[in-house]
Amino acid sequence: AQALAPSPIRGFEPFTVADIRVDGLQRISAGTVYTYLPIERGDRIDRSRVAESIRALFRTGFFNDIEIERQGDILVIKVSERPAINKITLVGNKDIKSEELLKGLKDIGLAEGETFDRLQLQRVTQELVRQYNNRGKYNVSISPTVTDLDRNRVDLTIDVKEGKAAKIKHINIVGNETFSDEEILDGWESGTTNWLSWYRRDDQYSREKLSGDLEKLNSFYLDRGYVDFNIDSTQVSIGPDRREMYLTANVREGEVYTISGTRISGDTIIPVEELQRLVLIKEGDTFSRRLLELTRDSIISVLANIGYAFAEVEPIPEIDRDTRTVKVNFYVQPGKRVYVRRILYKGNTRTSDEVIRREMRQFEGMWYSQAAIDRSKIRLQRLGFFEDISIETPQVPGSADQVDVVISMKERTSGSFVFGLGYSQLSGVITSVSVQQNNFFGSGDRVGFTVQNNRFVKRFDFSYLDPYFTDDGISLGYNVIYRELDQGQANIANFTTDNGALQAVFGVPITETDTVGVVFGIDRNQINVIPGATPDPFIDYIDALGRRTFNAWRTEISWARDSRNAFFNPTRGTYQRIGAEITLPGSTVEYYKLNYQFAKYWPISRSLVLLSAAEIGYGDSYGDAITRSFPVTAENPFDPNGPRVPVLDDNGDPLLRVVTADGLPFFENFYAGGVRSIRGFEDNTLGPIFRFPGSDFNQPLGGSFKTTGTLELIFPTLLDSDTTRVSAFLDFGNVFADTDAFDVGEFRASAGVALQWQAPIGPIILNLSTPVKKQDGDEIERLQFTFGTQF
Amino acid sequence: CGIFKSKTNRENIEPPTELADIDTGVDVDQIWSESTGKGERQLGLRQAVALDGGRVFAADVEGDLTALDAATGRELWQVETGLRLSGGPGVGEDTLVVGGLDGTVLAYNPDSGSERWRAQVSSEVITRPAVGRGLAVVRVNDGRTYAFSITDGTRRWVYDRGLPSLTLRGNAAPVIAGDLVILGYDNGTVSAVSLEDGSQRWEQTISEPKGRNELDRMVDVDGEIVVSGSEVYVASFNGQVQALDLGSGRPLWNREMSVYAGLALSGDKILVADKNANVWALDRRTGASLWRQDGLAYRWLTAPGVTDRHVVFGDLKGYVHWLSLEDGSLQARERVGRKAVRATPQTGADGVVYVRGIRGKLVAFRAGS
Amino acid sequence: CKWFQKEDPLETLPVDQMYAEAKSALVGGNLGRATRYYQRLIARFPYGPYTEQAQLELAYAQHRNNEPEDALSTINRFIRTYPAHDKVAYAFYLKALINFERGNSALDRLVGIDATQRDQAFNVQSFNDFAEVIRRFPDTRYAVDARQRMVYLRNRLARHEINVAQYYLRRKAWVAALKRGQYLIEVYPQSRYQSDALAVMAESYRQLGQDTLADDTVRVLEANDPQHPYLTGGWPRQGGWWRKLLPFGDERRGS
Amino acid sequence: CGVIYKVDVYQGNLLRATDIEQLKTGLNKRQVIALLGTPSVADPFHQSRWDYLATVSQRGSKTEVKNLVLKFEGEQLVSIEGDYFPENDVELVREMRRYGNLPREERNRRRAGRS
Repeated sequence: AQALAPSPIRGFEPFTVADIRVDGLQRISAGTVYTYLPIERGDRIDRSRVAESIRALFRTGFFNDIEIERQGDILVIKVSERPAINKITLVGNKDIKSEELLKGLKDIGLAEGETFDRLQLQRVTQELVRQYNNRGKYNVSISPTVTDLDRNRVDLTIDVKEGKAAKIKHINIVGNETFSDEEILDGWESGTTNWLSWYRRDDQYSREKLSGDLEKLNSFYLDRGYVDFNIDSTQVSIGPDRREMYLTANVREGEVYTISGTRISGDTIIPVEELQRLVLIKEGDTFSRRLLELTRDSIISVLANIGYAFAEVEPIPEIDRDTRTVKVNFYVQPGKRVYVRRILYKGNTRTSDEVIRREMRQFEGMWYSQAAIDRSKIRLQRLGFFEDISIETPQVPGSADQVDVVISMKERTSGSFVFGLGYSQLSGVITSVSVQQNNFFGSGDRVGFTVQNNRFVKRFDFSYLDPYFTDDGISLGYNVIYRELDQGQANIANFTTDNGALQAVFGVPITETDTVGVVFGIDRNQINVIPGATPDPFIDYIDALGRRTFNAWRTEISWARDSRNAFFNPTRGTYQRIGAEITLPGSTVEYYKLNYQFAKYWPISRSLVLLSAAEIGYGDSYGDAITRSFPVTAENPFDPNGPRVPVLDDNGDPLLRVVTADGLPFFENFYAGGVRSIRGFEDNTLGPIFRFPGSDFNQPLGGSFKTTGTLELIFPTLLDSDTTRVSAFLDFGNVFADTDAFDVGEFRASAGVALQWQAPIGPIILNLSTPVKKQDGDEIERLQFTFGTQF
Repeated sequence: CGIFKSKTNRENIEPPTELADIDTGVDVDQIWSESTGKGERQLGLRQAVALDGGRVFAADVEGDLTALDAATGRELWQVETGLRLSGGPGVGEDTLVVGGLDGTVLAYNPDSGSERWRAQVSSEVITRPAVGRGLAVVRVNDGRTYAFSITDGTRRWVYDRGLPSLTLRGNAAPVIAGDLVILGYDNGTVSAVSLEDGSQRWEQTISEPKGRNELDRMVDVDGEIVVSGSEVYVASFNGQVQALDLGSGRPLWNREMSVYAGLALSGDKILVADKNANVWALDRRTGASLWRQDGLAYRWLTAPGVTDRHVVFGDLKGYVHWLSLEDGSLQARERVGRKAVRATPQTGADGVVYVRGIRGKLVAFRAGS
Repeated sequence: CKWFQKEDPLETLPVDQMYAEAKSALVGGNLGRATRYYQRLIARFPYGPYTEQAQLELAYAQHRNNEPEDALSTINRFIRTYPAHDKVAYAFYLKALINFERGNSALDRLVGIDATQRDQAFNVQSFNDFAEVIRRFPDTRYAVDARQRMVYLRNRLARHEINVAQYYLRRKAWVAALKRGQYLIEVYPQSRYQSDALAVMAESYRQLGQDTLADDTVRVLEANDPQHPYLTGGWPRQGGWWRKLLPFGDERRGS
Repeated sequence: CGVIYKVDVYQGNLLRATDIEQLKTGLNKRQVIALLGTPSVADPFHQSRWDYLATVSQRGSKTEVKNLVLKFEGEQLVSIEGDYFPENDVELVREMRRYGNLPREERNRRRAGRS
């Protein structure tokens, strides 16, 4: 039949659809249109159903234009598809990186291959302008250009001209009589251009920064007793060229108020006296909102520690304007006692559930305890397996007194893996394989093995420790060690040691933070001294004993208390360890070594932590000294290559060389200096020196008494990553032959800066220092670094 | 090929037009030049000097208040107030009034420099107070306007208007006309207030905020307002230049233009520089443009100072420009310093023009015929 | 500066050759190259039969190339753009498979890691995706495989519950262990660890001295699983202490 | 040996004497929950029995168990038996002080869960 001219749908009466035809399709298949079209064959449709269909098809976002017509009983849908985006290029954006921008565009639906919608482009442009304005760049101009291509495609280029951020030229506090502008503006994030602005960018205006600062202004006064303090108004204005910002805050200080008394009311669960002790403000003190809040927090904590997770404490001030005093009533609303239903972990794709659960102090089915949860968070942080840990306690739907505890964590490589090439000050180029894993395949076990040989070390180590051999945390492990070490290359005196050791390691927790450690091991140590190269005292020691191999079976008892709050960058807590190592009777040489380590982290502010640390080591023998004597012989002048002739002293007796072996054996001596001890001095070179007459080659002897210490200012927020630590340090101390030789005057000291980075391959340490107190002859080393595991 | 692109303009704003040299101009001689304290520096105050009875009065943010002889520039007296003076000074009825950044208002005897009284307002004062009929009217940055008796500084009335969250830096100086005070506000309105009791007589919106973000919606009336006869001439940012009837506030004519520094009247011409520093002369009765000078485009000009034959502007690099009143042609150019001139050039007796840079250097010029 | 950019085949090949190039790279295992070719094909030829097939195969290539996030976003775009495509059933199935792999990677099984000890989020997601496959395409071969995988996933999730329950048993946190057992019975009915859950509950009640509850639970266990080792006192089976001294010692064997 | 540190294990409900006094037969289930909170043990095979059970094991000591058993007929509480640990919140506060609390800002979104 002759095709009927399609009549526009607007002015016609409803009809039954015999068939549906779609014209103008390119990319989208007819099937797709049918899926989204709310009309099927055989439907009776009228104008409203048609309008509804057009809306439905528009919502798919595929089409620019949709027309619906009627041809006899056939419904004709005419569409023109939106073009697809072929390529998106960004030009000129510096402050916001391209990936971030492209991701933002992708979220809005503008990505290569997607359909292109001009309306979206407008929305994107405004969004980008808003983002740049928020960064204080008010002169930004964003110009998108769309170039049409064949096959209904478009290329999209977004040209960004960022301009410069508006600089704050003037911050004025009006109405502050008691405190000067400088005092008030001290802690602010916004500031006028100053010499540090290139780094802190504090002169770049942003609305969030300002609102944060105004809050600081409020607490500045409320923390100093100005109860009636009020910010009447603030004005923010900008120069006509949009490059200077001017901030004015008009305040009314009001009077200083003092506390006339405090009261605790409401249902306090525990007797009021118990809570009274927590109140930090007492009668006569100047009012301080900070102390009020600290009091409120500590009362809430006490209640939240015993199940009252939703406890609220409202400090209600009763202000007496005439006497300018405030009576504070802490109104306690404990809410219900809450129980923990389930504890769930998110993000542990490698670490096993039990390794985390065993650190928890909060149990399922137990009343909610904020202290237990906080303690669990610290214990998880001390494992060193996770970068950041966040804990949420969502309420269980349908139950007023049950919550779940959801801990999400971001795993990090915990340990180190050095393969092949390694370099360290100490041992030169290392060809080695060394794996040290603190979370071996997520099992929480510590496994380490090292196979290595180079110029002066032949070494094979295997160590294994299961920190939770029992569920209560008794740890059990063992080490197998074989080493051939040429001490001379390690800046120590010229002698070589070959030793093999087998050790069993136990650890028993005795309190929440204290652990007793026991190591039990047997080892064999062969010392090779080279006459003429090895210092005389060592040769005398060996001669006195008359043997070179030392067998020993030894044990070390140690007690450690560790309350630090993180594994890599602790900002709070102390660490103390005292260990006594003793070779048991029957060993070739019977001696003991005591070692005390101490480190305390003082949190000074959010961006500054002071570390004070010290280490004291002392060793001595406990068996009786062994002395031997040897006749001194000399060359027979008459028969040079014949037998040597004894030398006589002046009253005719044969001259004897008497040597005794006493005190700590030299191969167990302490040493000082180097990257892990007193920085700025070459490894192991401090302490008593031996020098052959006539040679200027110093051979450090080490000593049996070691005292070193350090003061270090750490800047945790300078590089905002959990795995790096920047600090300025002052190291001091020295090693002495024995306790009587101890003399503070002999201490060496050096100051400098250090960078520690926990890289995937292992700890990298770099420090730059200058000696503060040295004596000539010390081996100075301004730049020190190691990467890979320290040997 | 990105590397070959010329160094894009990092500021992303139009660079100031290069100054062509002037061939047929008029010569200007510098009568005297003095340094009056540290000036307004970069606080966006547009702090001009005040002229009264052959004397020039200048205040600065270091706290110095100085009076000089207008003819010779010799210092008559100087007071070190120790307060950051930012608004004015304004002189009238034998009283000098100046406002500070700390919300203090001070009144002095202009002859001797002795302090008469002192008062406190609620925010910083960054524009010239006006004096009339025994009252000193002080506009304050938080939108309030105070009136004090010039004899003893007692407060007579306060007029208050709300402000948008982001405004253009600067406030319009109050203008006293008869028994009315004309005030320009940051929300694009001009109000007339009774000088006697501060009650509002009328209020007229000059321009409506339009645009999507805070910046495009700024419509401040911050520039100089001119009242002459029964007409009030006003200009607003992102808005228009408008003439209003003094008595009723009824608009007479308006011209679409974005202005930040305000306008001036000379004879039958209204002189104004728009945001892009194109200078216009408009017929005061109809607003029709008489001539236009865009040789100083994008040089961030001050409000115009007028003499009988010239219009005088300061610009962002410290230059001072004389334009012919007749046709706007560039007549002369001098330089006050390396830093910007932001204060409006003031015209004294016999055509002497007093221009002050933001570093405090004050120079008196007289242009030849 | 167009002159020094050599003719890049990615930009000039016609669509059929692009598809052939990509397909051979996919089959040949060169997944990076396949992904690049598929992506440029889709961008350069936004419609036509090749494009739909390319988008499906791109998702598969990205999945095999161990880029689960990209694979998921590609497959989601395919489903949104071609909801009525004849291969959309496979698309839903592939979507579920991607998350399934993330939850149980072959490497874990090779090294003997008990994946049920780790984060179960991907397993839950995969379980829901397979359920979607069954709901939408009940009578396809994908639904058959989906059902089996869901059984496997339910057992994995149940095994996770039992692991935790047994841990709390060892720590004498009887209420916690008991509650984990109850949760398993309610949320994962007919899983292989149902009787273990009953054993946990019975043991907890016993330890809590609630003999009536313990006896009733044992009676239910006897009805469901008479040979369960708990009934004969051999449960939970404790591995030898020495096994904990070996690096992979304490990973429990068995899927 | 006793020196090994063992973590305290608390389980189940802590009940308060003031609430127990108001407990009487005849209350419906909703009233009991409002008074004592959710029972720690609600056995799926004993729908009509709620156990307000509590256990305490301090430093590895033998676990002490106390259980308040409530029986219902339909919605009505019919029997109350057993006992419960007397309130010792002060002692619990001292126990928990051993773990210590994190300063508020370090604790991150602790209260995010409150509906």
